[in-house]
Amino acid sequence: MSGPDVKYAHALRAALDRALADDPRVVVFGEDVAVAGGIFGVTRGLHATHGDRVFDTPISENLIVGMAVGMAMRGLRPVAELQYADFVFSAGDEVFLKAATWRYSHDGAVDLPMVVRMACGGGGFGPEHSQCTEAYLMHTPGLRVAVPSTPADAQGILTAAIRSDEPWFVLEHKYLYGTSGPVPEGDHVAEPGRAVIRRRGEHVTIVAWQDMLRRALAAAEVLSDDGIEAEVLDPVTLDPFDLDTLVGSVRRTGACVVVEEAPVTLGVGAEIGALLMEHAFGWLDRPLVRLGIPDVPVPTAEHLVAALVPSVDDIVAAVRRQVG
Amino acid sequence: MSGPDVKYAHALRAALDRALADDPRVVVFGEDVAVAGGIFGVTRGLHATHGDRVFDTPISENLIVGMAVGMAMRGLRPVAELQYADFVFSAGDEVFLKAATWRYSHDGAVDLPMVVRMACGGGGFGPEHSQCTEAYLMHTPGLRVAVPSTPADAQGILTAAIRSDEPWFVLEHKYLYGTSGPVPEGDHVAEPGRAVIRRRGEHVTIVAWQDMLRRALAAAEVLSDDGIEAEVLDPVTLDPFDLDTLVGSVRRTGACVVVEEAPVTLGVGAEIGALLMEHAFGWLDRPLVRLGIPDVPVPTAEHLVAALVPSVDDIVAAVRRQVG
Amino acid sequence: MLPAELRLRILRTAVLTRRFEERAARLARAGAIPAAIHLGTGQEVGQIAALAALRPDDPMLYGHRGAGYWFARGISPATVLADIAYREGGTNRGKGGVMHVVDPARGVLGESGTVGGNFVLGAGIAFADRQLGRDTVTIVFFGDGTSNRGQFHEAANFAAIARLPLVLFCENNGWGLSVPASVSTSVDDIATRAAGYGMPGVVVDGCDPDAVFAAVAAAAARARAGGGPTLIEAKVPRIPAHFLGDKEHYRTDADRQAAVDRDPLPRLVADVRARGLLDDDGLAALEAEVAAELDAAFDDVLARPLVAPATAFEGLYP
Amino acid sequence: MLPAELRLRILRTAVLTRRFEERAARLARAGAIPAAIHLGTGQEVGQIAALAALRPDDPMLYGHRGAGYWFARGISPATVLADIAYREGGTNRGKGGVMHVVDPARGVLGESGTVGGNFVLGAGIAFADRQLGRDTVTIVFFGDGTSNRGQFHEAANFAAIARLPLVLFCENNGWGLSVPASVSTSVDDIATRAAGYGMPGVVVDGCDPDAVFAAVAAAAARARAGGGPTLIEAKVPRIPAHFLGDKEHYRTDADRQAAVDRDPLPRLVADVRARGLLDDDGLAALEAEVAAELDAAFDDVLARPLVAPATAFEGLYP
Ligand SMILES: Cc1ncc(C[n+]2csc(CCOP(=O)(O)OP(=O)(O)O)c2C)c(N)n1
Ligand SMILES: Cc1ncc(C[n+]2csc(CCOP(=O)(O)OP(=O)(O)O)c2C)c(N)n1
Ligand SMILES: [Mg+2]
Ligand SMILES: [Mg+2]
Repeated sequence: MSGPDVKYAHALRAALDRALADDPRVVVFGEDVAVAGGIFGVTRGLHATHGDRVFDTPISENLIVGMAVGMAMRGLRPVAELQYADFVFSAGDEVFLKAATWRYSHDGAVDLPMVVRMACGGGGFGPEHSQCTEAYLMHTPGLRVAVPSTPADAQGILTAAIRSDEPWFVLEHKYLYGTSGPVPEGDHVAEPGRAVIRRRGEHVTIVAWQDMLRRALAAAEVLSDDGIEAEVLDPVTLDPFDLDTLVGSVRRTGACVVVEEAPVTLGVGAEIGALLMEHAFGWLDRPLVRLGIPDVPVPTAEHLVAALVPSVDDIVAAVRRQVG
Repeated sequence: MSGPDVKYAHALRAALDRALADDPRVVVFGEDVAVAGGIFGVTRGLHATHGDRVFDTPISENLIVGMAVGMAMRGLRPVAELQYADFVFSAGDEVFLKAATWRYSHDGAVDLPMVVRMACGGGGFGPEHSQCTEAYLMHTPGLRVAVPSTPADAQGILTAAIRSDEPWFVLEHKYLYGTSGPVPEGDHVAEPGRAVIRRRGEHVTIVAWQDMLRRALAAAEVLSDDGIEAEVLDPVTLDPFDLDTLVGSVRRTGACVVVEEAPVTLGVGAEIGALLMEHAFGWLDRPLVRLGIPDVPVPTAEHLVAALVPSVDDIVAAVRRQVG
Repeated sequence: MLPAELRLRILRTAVLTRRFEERAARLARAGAIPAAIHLGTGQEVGQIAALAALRPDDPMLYGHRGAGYWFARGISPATVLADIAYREGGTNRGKGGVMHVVDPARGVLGESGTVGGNFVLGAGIAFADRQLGRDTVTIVFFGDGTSNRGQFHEAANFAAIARLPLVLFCENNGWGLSVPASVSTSVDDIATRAAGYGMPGVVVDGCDPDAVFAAVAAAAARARAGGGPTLIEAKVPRIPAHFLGDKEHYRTDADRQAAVDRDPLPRLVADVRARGLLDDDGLAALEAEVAAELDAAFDDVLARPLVAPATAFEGLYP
Repeated sequence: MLPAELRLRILRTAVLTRRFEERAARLARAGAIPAAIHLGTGQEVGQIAALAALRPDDPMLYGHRGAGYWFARGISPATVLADIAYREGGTNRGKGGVMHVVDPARGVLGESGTVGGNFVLGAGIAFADRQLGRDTVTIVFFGDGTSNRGQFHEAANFAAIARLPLVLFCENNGWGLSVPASVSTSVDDIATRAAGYGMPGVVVDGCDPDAVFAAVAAAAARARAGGGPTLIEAKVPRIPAHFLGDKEHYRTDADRQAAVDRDPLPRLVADVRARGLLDDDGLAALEAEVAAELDAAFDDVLARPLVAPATAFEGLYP
């Protein structure tokens, strides 16, 4: 990946800015996205550049997502923001029963080219502002789900989502907004459903994304000192999910650890485990290990969150136990 | 199980009736539950017997569940009805962000002795009135989830849920309301977290509940004619989940098929697969097989639903492929 | 006052709707077609008059009560029946059945399965059309019971702020399934809630096509001119049970009879007769014509195969 | 008119709140404690006066703005600081932090993290207490921005129907984070929405403790007598930024200054002085007493350890 270093938040903004400039059908809206530029600063400046196509809504989450569905039906390409990924439940009817089913219920009479962006994860925000809700979305047929981890993917996947005719939910991790990385110049679009091997290794496959990907990569360095070479796989999108790259990696390594920032029970790791049983059973030397939040909500205090969310040490220890 | 034959719907009603009679803190409410007795007839007669403690609400799902949470905080024991299990999303904020987190956020300062009952599954109702939403609930720390399959369990688990100090979500299957089975007389309470082996067998463990349990049992009879003896396990509750009984069964049989009426991806079967990897890896002769709805919404036409939901034949074929 | 031709067109569509629903209910009761129908008997005249006041391409999200919405937009009885009966030639091929009849070219955009979902979708539709330079007015139909969902509030507030070209058309039939409006709704007239959003709220007799037409025409003109949304509440009778299998144990005979007495169809027939627009022969001819159309449609559709099971796998994504 | 003793109590609690928040903000800006605080500067007098009109055990769901709600109910500054700073001795041991201070014996029941969740929970609380034979009145605090969530509608409608003993207390500070009420809310006075539910709606100057007290006392008396809910809208200034890190790029200096000019605390101080209830010495003594209390509380709490990490695993179930 070459290109200048860009912050994750700025890469997202660049995707929005370009989409607004290129396509008059794109509108960007949500709470505090216009004049304030978003509570995490992603949309800063867009209202000044693009005027009323970037607008603030009332605190009405059902409206925000429902309006996106209605707009998309008629040919706009809405990009809505929910301030926190937990709020998919505040707009539950519209997310899980409208965006997911509308096209199917009406046998494809209309497409839903819509995107919902939202911030997930982290600590200090409490049980209703911290959740990584990707598993709920992934269990729902009809929704596309992205969990970009790098600025390049943030920009590329958001761009792809906006250009897609399908309803996309893009989870942006709070702790990544300030991180930097190279982003290709020009019109950068990522292809959904393509996992990226972030690190090559032969002893174990670690699947992780967003903040857990950073920890997994750090853990892989520690493990490397012991002679354990972990392959680190970033799925980038969870729906579509790149089964081939996962299966290919695990068939090589024979072991898999999934690390996620969500409850273990029925977390994405459960699906990965089941997929590996179905597609890599004979190749698995040892059972899958799932690391995630033990089954409690996300507390507010950062140090309590730290006690729950897998750490670099937790990952190192789990891999050692598994591979060792 | 001995006792007179009772219909599933009547067994649920008996649980409500007794709870209302025994405990003045119990209230029963929801849309059309009072005078009409519920759209599936479960609450019929309760308003006449118990008066205003059984009452109708407006069409306001956020209110229905939110009120239950507020009532429970203050010492009532609300039993709310959502007409369809899909409507957990219509009350998404209250189900996933209030009932699930409130006790934890406030470090146990209040308990939430509440129950939400709802009808799930079946065909002819369309994508927003047919879903079996148990996987969403099971992924959520803080929610208890029951999927009773027999009249005895319906009565016993609902009774246990009402007496519990925890927030329970009880999924009632539409196709089971009219089915009959023995229910113990007197005060019948089931213990949550105890799976029931509905049929003994040594070749494969089939995990199924509600309408899929009926199909699994029918499939087991067909398979028996071929000399394949399936053990059929009914989890009864998904949270708490009876891991021991599952693992014990699969360690005996060496193979497992999960059958569910929900999308395969991140369905309950995914969790069972991951659990088996973690707890029965060495005992599994062959990979888990997941049967469920391929990843599309539930259509309206019954014959389309039938094309998606696992049938007796599908189960027979899957087991034969797996065990044969 | 409605021009004669339009009045007759409303009558014809109302008769078509009534007879269609009668046949469909008969077949459903006999088990020949699925029974997931909510009859619109007594509400169809208001529905059709409301749509007569809009352009044929104005976006609409309809309610769950009856076929009048679709016939008013020119969707054929055969098409609707095919959707009801899961046959080929409908609009949603068994995916949505009677709940999700759709025809975007005619502005027929669908219905939220969870009642009340329409409000927020409708706001988006109205916003989109204006943004895309279309001078349409979006209409959202909903029942009195449905008005108590939170989405009503969120959509009404935003529609008023953004001056969306939107008509919120409430069919208040006094019941939400088994619950009387007096039990579910804290005000007698839902239209009084409009003031809380700074939008006009109008109560009309939903059995009077002139009144309904005038109210919707005024709201649409206002909306098209940039004046923003209007809440119209049409008082209508609930003549049928909520759904086909509903025994209405919760309802008195007197209440049901009072609804029957308000039936707008005999009233409209008397009206066209009194105006000299149609005599007995004309009415008989109309009924005969409708019957012939329906005979043909029902025969045609019921001879068609069910949609193929494989269609269950199609339609989720482009 | 407020009795002298009560007026002084309100003043003392308001001063305690103001000084507490100033210290907490200073520490948070310095990184010594978490910064997840929304200051209540300028809204605390109204909050405290509202709660003074209720019984000390009347259930309350508070808003996110400030510590006044808790101090009005006698929760100590040390306890609140312990919650803010995740130390032992708070009410939620790091689970909920500043958002979920709780003390059921004092009627302090918590706050929905998603703003607006309070409405429907509050309806349940009011219902439960009545059902259980308690003659309490439940109060729900919320901001102008929050009033646009659907839960407001669902709860207001049901509260009116069921005549719940409920006071909906809106603190309209003209802003929902960065969005002015004029952009988010389609009416000037949120209280006008009350008519749409058939409940009284009252606008009061939220900087005038007499007016707030009188409005809440009347609403509570009405509610306790079975008369049902009331919507009270207190107009208050938004003096601070939305949250601590908020730079308020979206706001003009003039708007901020206008808010500062409405600060009710100097006004209350002038008032008690004019009434001869407190002279300069008395005020200095009050400030000194508060300072001493806060010195002690802050020293005490900040010397405590963080709650043990293992507490993260506790509290989900009984
Ligand atoms: C969110 C939601 N709640 C409940 C239902 C079930 N339901 C369908 S129609 C209906 C009654 C609607 O009443 P109203 O809006 O007055 O319309 P009417 O049937 O009287 O025309 C109910 C409760 C639903 N479909 N969606
Ligand atoms: C459902 C939901 N949406 C958005 C937020 C984020 N948020 C917290 S406070 C706030 C503004 C609230 O405005 P208002 O109700 O007027 O209260 P104020 O801050 O002005 O006191 C927002 C948008 C949230 N917590 N919950
Ligand atoms: Mg109605
Ligand atoms: Mg405000």
